Amino acid sequence: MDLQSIVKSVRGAQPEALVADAAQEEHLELTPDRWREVARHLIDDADLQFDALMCLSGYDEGPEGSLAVIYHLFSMQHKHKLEVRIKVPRDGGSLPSVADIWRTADWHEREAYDLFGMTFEGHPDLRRILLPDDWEGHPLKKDYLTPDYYRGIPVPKDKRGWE
Amino acid sequence: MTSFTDSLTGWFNGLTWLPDMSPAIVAVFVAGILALAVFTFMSLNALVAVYFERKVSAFMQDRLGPMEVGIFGFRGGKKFWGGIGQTLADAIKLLGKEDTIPADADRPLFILGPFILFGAAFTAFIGLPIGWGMVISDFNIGVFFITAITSVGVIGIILSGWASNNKWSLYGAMRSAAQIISYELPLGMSLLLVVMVAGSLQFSDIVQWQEDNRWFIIHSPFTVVAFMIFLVSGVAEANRTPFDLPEAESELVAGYMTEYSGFRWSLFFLSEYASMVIISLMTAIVFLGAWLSPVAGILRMFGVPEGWYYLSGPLWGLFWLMGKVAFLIFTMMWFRWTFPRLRPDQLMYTAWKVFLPFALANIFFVGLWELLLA
Amino acid sequence: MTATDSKSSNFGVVETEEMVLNMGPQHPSTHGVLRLKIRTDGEIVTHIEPHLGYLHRCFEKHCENLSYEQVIPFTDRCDYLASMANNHIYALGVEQMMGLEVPDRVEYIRIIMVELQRIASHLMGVGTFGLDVGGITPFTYCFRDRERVLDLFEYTCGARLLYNYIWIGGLSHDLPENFVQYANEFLDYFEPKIDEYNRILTYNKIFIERTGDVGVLPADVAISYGCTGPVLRGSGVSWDLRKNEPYSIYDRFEFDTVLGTGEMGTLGDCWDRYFVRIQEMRESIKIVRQALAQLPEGDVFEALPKKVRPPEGSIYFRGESPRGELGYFIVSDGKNVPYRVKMRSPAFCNLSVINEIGAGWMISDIVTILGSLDIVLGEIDR
Amino acid sequence: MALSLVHKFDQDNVIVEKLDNLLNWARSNSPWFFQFGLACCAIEMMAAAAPRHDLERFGAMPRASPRQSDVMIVAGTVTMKMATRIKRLYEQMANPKYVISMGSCANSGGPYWQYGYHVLKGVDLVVPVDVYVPGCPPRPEALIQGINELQRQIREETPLRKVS
Repeated sequence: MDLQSIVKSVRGAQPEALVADAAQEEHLELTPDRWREVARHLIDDADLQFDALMCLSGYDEGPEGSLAVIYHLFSMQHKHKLEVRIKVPRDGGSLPSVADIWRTADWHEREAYDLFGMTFEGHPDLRRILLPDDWEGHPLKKDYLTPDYYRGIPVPKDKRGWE
Repeated sequence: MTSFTDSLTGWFNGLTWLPDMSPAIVAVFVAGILALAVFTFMSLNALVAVYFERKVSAFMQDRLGPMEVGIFGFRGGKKFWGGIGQTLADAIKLLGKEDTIPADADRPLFILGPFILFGAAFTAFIGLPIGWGMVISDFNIGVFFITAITSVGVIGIILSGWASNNKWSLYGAMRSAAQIISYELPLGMSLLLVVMVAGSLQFSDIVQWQEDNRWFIIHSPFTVVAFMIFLVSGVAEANRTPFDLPEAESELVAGYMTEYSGFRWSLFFLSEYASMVIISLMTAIVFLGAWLSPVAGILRMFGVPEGWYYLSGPLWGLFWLMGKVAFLIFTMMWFRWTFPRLRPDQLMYTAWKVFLPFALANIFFVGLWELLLA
Repeated sequence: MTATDSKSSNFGVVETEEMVLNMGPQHPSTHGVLRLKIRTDGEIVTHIEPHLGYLHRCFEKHCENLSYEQVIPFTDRCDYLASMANNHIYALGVEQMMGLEVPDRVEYIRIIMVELQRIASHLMGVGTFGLDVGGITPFTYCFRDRERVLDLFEYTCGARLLYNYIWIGGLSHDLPENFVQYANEFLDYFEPKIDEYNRILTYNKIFIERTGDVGVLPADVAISYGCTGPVLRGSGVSWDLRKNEPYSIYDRFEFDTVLGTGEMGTLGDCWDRYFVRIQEMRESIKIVRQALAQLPEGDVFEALPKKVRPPEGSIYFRGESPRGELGYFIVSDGKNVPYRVKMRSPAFCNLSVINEIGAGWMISDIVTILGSLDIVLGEIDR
Repeated sequence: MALSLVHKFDQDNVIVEKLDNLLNWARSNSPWFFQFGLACCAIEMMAAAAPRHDLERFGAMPRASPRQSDVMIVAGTVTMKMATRIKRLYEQMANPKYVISMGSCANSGGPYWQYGYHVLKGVDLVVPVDVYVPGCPPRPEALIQGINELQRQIREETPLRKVS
């Protein structure tokens, strides 16, 4: 199935979920609040059947822009792909979790939260996954500043004050 | 049968230049000398066996093993003897290492544990003969004594596992308790069959029976099975792979000895290799004709008269016995470097549902065999 | 445990408690610095909670600060057992963004290297799996033969483990002389060795007891968790990106997708996953033989671009690394530095299934299951 | 005036010298290393213990428990999350203990020194290091040389005498 018919199908099921008419672009852009319903439709619809979530990436548009989450979906039956983008506000942005729909999303959402700081509502266990629990900040944000010390251990390469 | 104790006591009493001593003092002297001898034997055994094991494993794994460490400047070259001083260096290093006792450990038990294990292995050597008259004490319940005393070691393992206050150690200890107690049964049952046929619990009588008749391993088809059950259970008793669950390195880090270092840990090591020797000695004595020469056995089968048996005699006996023991120890090492490890439940299954029924059936059938054929 | 318990509890009823066990980050069989928080009831494991991040080396941060070519050494270090595959897929992704065509010889050399790397990686997986179930000798045998593969790599590019060999638009070196001959010699040497592994490990009775029927992963669970590679194929799903979605020149070679059969137990058990790796080594040998035979002449440096500046846009490119689907999501803003690179690592998804298939088994089995997933921590934590 | 026997022991003495030599010989020839890998270098460490390079030739044997090992080979990148654990593992080892820092990452942060916000810039910030082995990753031969260098250092120790 090509992108246009997928867009048509999603529009039919969830008319207000699409941000813009994405038929000309390479991906589907959705609003955060209808995402779970769209996800259900994507996996349950017999013509779509996106049963594999290949990749879930966090994305930062820059210090002025917003954060985004990008889903790469794939259907093992129909062998078609889809890229879904959902933008969330930079501070305190949140979007619904799809960890129960695609189990792959469980750890990937934790990772996106860890590195970018957007929260996933309804995630069973949203904690930092890679960094320690007491780490400050979300390092893949474009305006992240590396801390000088972590638990008394110097972090940057700056050797002043080491001796 | 005479024993080391008797001969030594006689020798002491025969020394005319010594003042008269009460028998108690003589006994203490004799016991001291023998204990020292056993300890020396155990240490030497560990030194040699560990080196042997490292070389055997290296040979099986396409490696060289220890090559660079020699004694007195002798390195052994590129031959099998390369790195001959390796285990000595290890032993001295272990003696010089710090003995750590974790802060949360149960101190008295933590210290006691390895000594109990060591003591059990140590005491077992009292009853094991290595030739005619070459035994510290020839009990009339020798077989029973050995089986009893070797399972005392498990108390040491449990104590040290528990006292370490470490979860891995605890798992190791619990596994070992279950394992050693379970394998005690098939081990004992296989021995029982020999005891039944020979009609005695005394090692010298069992060997005498084998000399008069034939080795137990070729006595009947059932004794072959019993031999196998005994050997495998023995490997399990000695905590060797594929039954090395108590210390299972890839699962439990180092099992019950995780928290031990230095000298205390080397006691564990000594005991492990001593128990290998004990099991091999038992197997050789009970099933493989102890110090009897295989050559003599074969010659007798063809009716060659006694005068022709050149390879028998006390020293040859020692040679044959040690040869058999060395072969059995090599077999255990062969197991270790070939097989993966069993799972605890599979281990229990093997003991209770395979070995025990077979061992029990064996006793019955050997009884029948004796009744019908003998 | 305490004195008050004995008052309230009935005599004759044994009270048990669950115990929390920390496996790792330093443990002989967590394949690195993984930490598993295991809740156990006796020997039975009731819940496993992996804690990651002990090897988080900020790969994605580095990508945002380094130019496209400079990222390649860092992809090496992500999956350090399959560096060639990581180089290859990243390079292919960037080439596709730039619309770059590479000469045939480069394609063939890349395939040869990647498949040799697959052999090396699976050897490591098989060997350490043997170590996990308690057999030390298979491990040394695998390492003995792995050294031979590394010799070939070293002969080609001078590195043993991290190669930085496959570059965007080409290679760092052409093949040295006599490489084809040496590679063929290696394959002739190696093919019978697989039977040796089978004798010492695969068909060992204890090994089958330990791995057959253990940690069964059903196909639908595997897909839902995003498991790929030998883990998914061990569950009987015919899914191999080299076959199903051919990239590079994989469509020119004859090879089979190896599937788990449930020969020694249930479909999708540890034995199946293990055996898929053994069989895949044979398939890789087939591919390398064909590629060596068809290897064309040519200049491998002719397509190397002067500047790597992909046009604005994004791409998600995926390929089959020895551990499964390795994907790179690359976003370019037209500069010579990627705006964002996300690595979808196969082991990350494969590991996430551990609680699903590990709960209810014994501690010994957790080690086995973890070994059968064949994880690399560098790739999980990035 | 002749020195008393007690005085003799205060100075460099033949007996102490010989015992020192014996201990040093034993310690240097049995560097049991801690079976503990972090990253890429751990693979080369395993390769060093595997058939072709065979560390066991020098008496080095892997041990899984820190209590029984003498040498900790820090093989790979040390992250912030791991640094505290490494310190604890080092403290769990029994004296005498040595540390070999293997590879650029453990030496100084390696390729991650500039942008690695989560990478410790050298393991010597948390534990004292005896031998540094350079390389990314070092070849097994380099690790063997590192162990030989450590053996040389151990042979120059004077464990039985007071440090003046």
